[in-house]
Amino acid sequence: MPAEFIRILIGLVAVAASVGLIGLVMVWVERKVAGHVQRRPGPYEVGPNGLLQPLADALKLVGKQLFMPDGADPILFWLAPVLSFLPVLLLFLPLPLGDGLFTMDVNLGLLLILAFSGLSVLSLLLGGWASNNKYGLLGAARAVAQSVAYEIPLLLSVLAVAFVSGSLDLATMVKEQGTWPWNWNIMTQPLAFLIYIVSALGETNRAPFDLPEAESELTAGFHTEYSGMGFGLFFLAEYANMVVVCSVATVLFLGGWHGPVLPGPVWFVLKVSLLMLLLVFFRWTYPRVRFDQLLNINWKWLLPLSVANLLFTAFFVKLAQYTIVR
Amino acid sequence: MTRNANMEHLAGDFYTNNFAKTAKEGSLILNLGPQHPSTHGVLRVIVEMDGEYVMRAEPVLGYLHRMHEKMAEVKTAAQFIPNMGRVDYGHALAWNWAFVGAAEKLAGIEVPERAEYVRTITCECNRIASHLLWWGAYLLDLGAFTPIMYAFDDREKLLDILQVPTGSRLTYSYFRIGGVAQDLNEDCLGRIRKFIPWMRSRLPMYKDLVSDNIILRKRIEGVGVIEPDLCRSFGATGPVARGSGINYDVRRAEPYSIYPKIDFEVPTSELMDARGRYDVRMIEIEQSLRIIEQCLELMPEGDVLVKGAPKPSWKVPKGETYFAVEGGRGKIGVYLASDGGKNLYRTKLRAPGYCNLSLFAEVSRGTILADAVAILGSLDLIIPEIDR
Amino acid sequence: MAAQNLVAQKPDVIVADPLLNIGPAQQIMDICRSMSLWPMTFGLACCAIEMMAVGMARWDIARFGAEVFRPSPRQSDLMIVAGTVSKKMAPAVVRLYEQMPAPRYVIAMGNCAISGGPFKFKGQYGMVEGVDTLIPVDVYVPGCPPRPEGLLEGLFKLQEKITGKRFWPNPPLNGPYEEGM
Amino acid sequence: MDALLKGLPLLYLSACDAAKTGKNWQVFLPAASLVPAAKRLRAADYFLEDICALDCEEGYVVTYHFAHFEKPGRPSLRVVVPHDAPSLPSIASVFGGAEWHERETRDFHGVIFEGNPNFVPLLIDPDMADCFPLRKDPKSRSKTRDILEAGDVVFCDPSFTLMTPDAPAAGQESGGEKAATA
Repeated sequence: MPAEFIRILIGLVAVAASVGLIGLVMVWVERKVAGHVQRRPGPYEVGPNGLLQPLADALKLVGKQLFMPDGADPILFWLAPVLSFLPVLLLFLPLPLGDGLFTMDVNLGLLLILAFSGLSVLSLLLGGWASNNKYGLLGAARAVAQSVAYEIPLLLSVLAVAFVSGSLDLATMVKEQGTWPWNWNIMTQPLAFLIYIVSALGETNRAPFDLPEAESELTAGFHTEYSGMGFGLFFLAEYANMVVVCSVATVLFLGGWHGPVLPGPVWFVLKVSLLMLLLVFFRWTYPRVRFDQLLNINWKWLLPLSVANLLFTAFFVKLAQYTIVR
Repeated sequence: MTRNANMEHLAGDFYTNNFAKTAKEGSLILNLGPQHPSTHGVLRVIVEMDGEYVMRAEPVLGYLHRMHEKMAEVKTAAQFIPNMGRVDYGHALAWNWAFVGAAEKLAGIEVPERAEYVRTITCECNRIASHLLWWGAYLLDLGAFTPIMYAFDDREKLLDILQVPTGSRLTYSYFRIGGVAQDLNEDCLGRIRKFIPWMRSRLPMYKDLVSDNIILRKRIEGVGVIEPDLCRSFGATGPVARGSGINYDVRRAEPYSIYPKIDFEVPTSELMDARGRYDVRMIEIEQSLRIIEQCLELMPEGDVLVKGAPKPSWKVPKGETYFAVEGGRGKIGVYLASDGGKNLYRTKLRAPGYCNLSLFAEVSRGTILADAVAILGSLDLIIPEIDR
Repeated sequence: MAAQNLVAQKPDVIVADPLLNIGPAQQIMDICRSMSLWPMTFGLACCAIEMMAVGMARWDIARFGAEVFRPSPRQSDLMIVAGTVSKKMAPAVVRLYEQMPAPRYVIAMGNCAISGGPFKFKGQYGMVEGVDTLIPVDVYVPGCPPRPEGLLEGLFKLQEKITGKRFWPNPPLNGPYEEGM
Repeated sequence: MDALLKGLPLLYLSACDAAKTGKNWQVFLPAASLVPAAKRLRAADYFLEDICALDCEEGYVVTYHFAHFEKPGRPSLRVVVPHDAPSLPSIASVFGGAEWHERETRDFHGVIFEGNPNFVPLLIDPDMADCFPLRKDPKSRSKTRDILEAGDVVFCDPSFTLMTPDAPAAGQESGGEKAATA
């Protein structure tokens, strides 16, 4: 299937380019939003309204000396940032931006995303462990505990939606939903949406769940020893992860590309941007939770709730099938 | 972690090795500082950790030891006042006051009444600034990035006020032996009058946005419980003692200046935890505003510097004395001993932060690292004051 | 530490001349570097508070892209030595400097960092008289402590040093000054 | 104060003018009664404000300032240790906070506190821990009685001569200096 192959290739290039671009834009947005939350202009002088600021940062990071601390594991140390970034690219492949606008048609798209997103924690572990730094090690340990824990409610909440739509294909799931907000899955699965957003914060290590890099405790956590682009890749991967998480939320809960008047992709991007903005707002508003509290929230609240939600959903789906068949 | 040959430079310095002697096998020894975001400068804390739990902690001081007590022996009393602005940059005027007050006490100098009011007003303004600085930095420790911006916003207004009479933003040397350097002018008084209602309007917002936030409450409630007896054992004073339910404020316990005439409350909290200390400081901001308000009303006209005030070469008369004031962090004590010579014979600065920090090792035992950071922050540390 | 030479060591890897020196590319890199100076979260004494004040809303160093205070030296470009460097602290300062990746810059903020300031007196026993005896300093910002405007000006000077060009207008000599409140 | 320290071997006890000296009692103790005295103050709910050493001609006058959270007043315990063997028992087991104050005193004056649980330099770099910056050179030392107030003497051990004003004013410097350098 050369056609399919070419499609994937073009898609990958487009994704790689757009992820870089999104990263730059997000850095700017985040700093601007932070500025406005804090009643200051934020980046302002470099380019119009500071628009060129992220570009300057990126070029500077590329031009920095790369360090590897003494006693670090050279292979794993350099593998980690790359490993954190590459799987994220794959996550973009099955995302449907519009009707038929996706790179790879996988009918198990959701599964693919969940499987590959689990990989990102591996890179954090490797990075923290290989850098032979105690802060890094602690950060890595936190990252693993947190990611493993939050994966479960994330999965269960997603599964509930999959039950409703009866498919793991993202495009199908979007098609199941309608144009207007009351046709979206968020109306039938509000709890799952909440659980998803909270778990997503945990998965992407965003404040208030940014414990693996908790600045006031572990200086910079798992990436303490990374300089230049090594750090840059981690940084980029964080934003790319955010995009993926928000895109999946859009597809599953917010009706994907559906929306009145405007074309599909525009709606999709709009919804993703709004969700991203929400995550950015969280970061600049809340204090950081403590590690045991983080795990408590997960194991004592999110997990039971998501299981209950799943069971209820399964029950009602079965009931609906039964009555419809009748 | 295993050690090999090329990690020899990581073997640790004197303190790490001294600390590691008594460490348990298999525990992780972590150096927080001297460069660490949550140590407010250059404090260093060596912790022995078992996973996320702090088994033992030992603060290491002296990274900012600036020899104030030695300097006092090479300078005359009046020349030493600028140093006091640099001991504690958070509440510099309280240190000014403690030193100047001690010298006045020893020499038996009476300060004009207006000067006392000016001192009280500026000192309380400075106290609010100090608490705001703490508040912002503490929330930064807890991972909230925004409150510090708001705190500094208000703090800047105070600095603008204090800049008028003192001429500096941070390291004031405004008090003189026998009064203050200059009077508060109308511009300054007007700004203070405007500031009081403005700050009052900000406090409810702080409460809504931050103090009642569920994450913050979970982070500081029940964390770092300090029993009153522990305060006694370690000599902790100020908001740390008051947060443990001890009604001790030097302004009331050893009244000085015009404080007996002023009506204000000494807030205490029975919670004994970081929350208690937090609440006490937030109420103290209100109380300071009250004090300033009353002072503005009661302030008489007159001189602000006693006639024949000591010149720079003035010699402190023979004798010794101890004078204490209430600073933003607790009891500031200055011990002076003079043999009548050109310079002071001995100057001993009792820094409240020093005593407050000394109980950290006791309180942090068995807590989670994040809690240890929360406790450290709740003690309100200003390192130059601790290291002196 | 006494045996150890406290002064920053020459780096093992000397930055070699580029094989191909493309002038404009170099200039662009310089501009990027100067517009994205991430300081290290490294406050020593009183000046650290003024350093914080520069990052706050009133002065907002973010306007010039320098608000990303990184706690890890590996990720920072600029070390603002804000305060008194004691002899006890000196090894840590040197090590932090050596941990920073090139190109790295140092601003000595405040009189203490420049020369020992008020704490230099006959018979002093614990002070490094000027951080430039330990590590190379690019820009000196005098004051005790310098006002935040001073530090901003120091940043501009550093940018000027990197790119050879001043980007922002010079401050007016006779005001207008900002009215407080 | 009198009642509080009853039965302990004291050297000198006097009431001071709090308005001038800031303390209302000063007690000179032999080194052996320091820990028991501290224990009594601890039991009476006093807290330790600080430890301050004063380098005088007769030796280091180590002053312990105490205060109370409820009661006014500042009693101070004083111990004189000789220049050549400055050693004192530690009260860190009684007042937890004393540990740091004692270490600080060691840094500045070189007074050794026996029994301090972690007696390493605190404020001063361990590499130059033996510089004792606040020790005065023998010439510039003053006599204790020139600095400290005698106060209203309540009790004075006959062997204690530090605070008794000496009759001949001459010979004050040369005699003391020899003793100090020894």
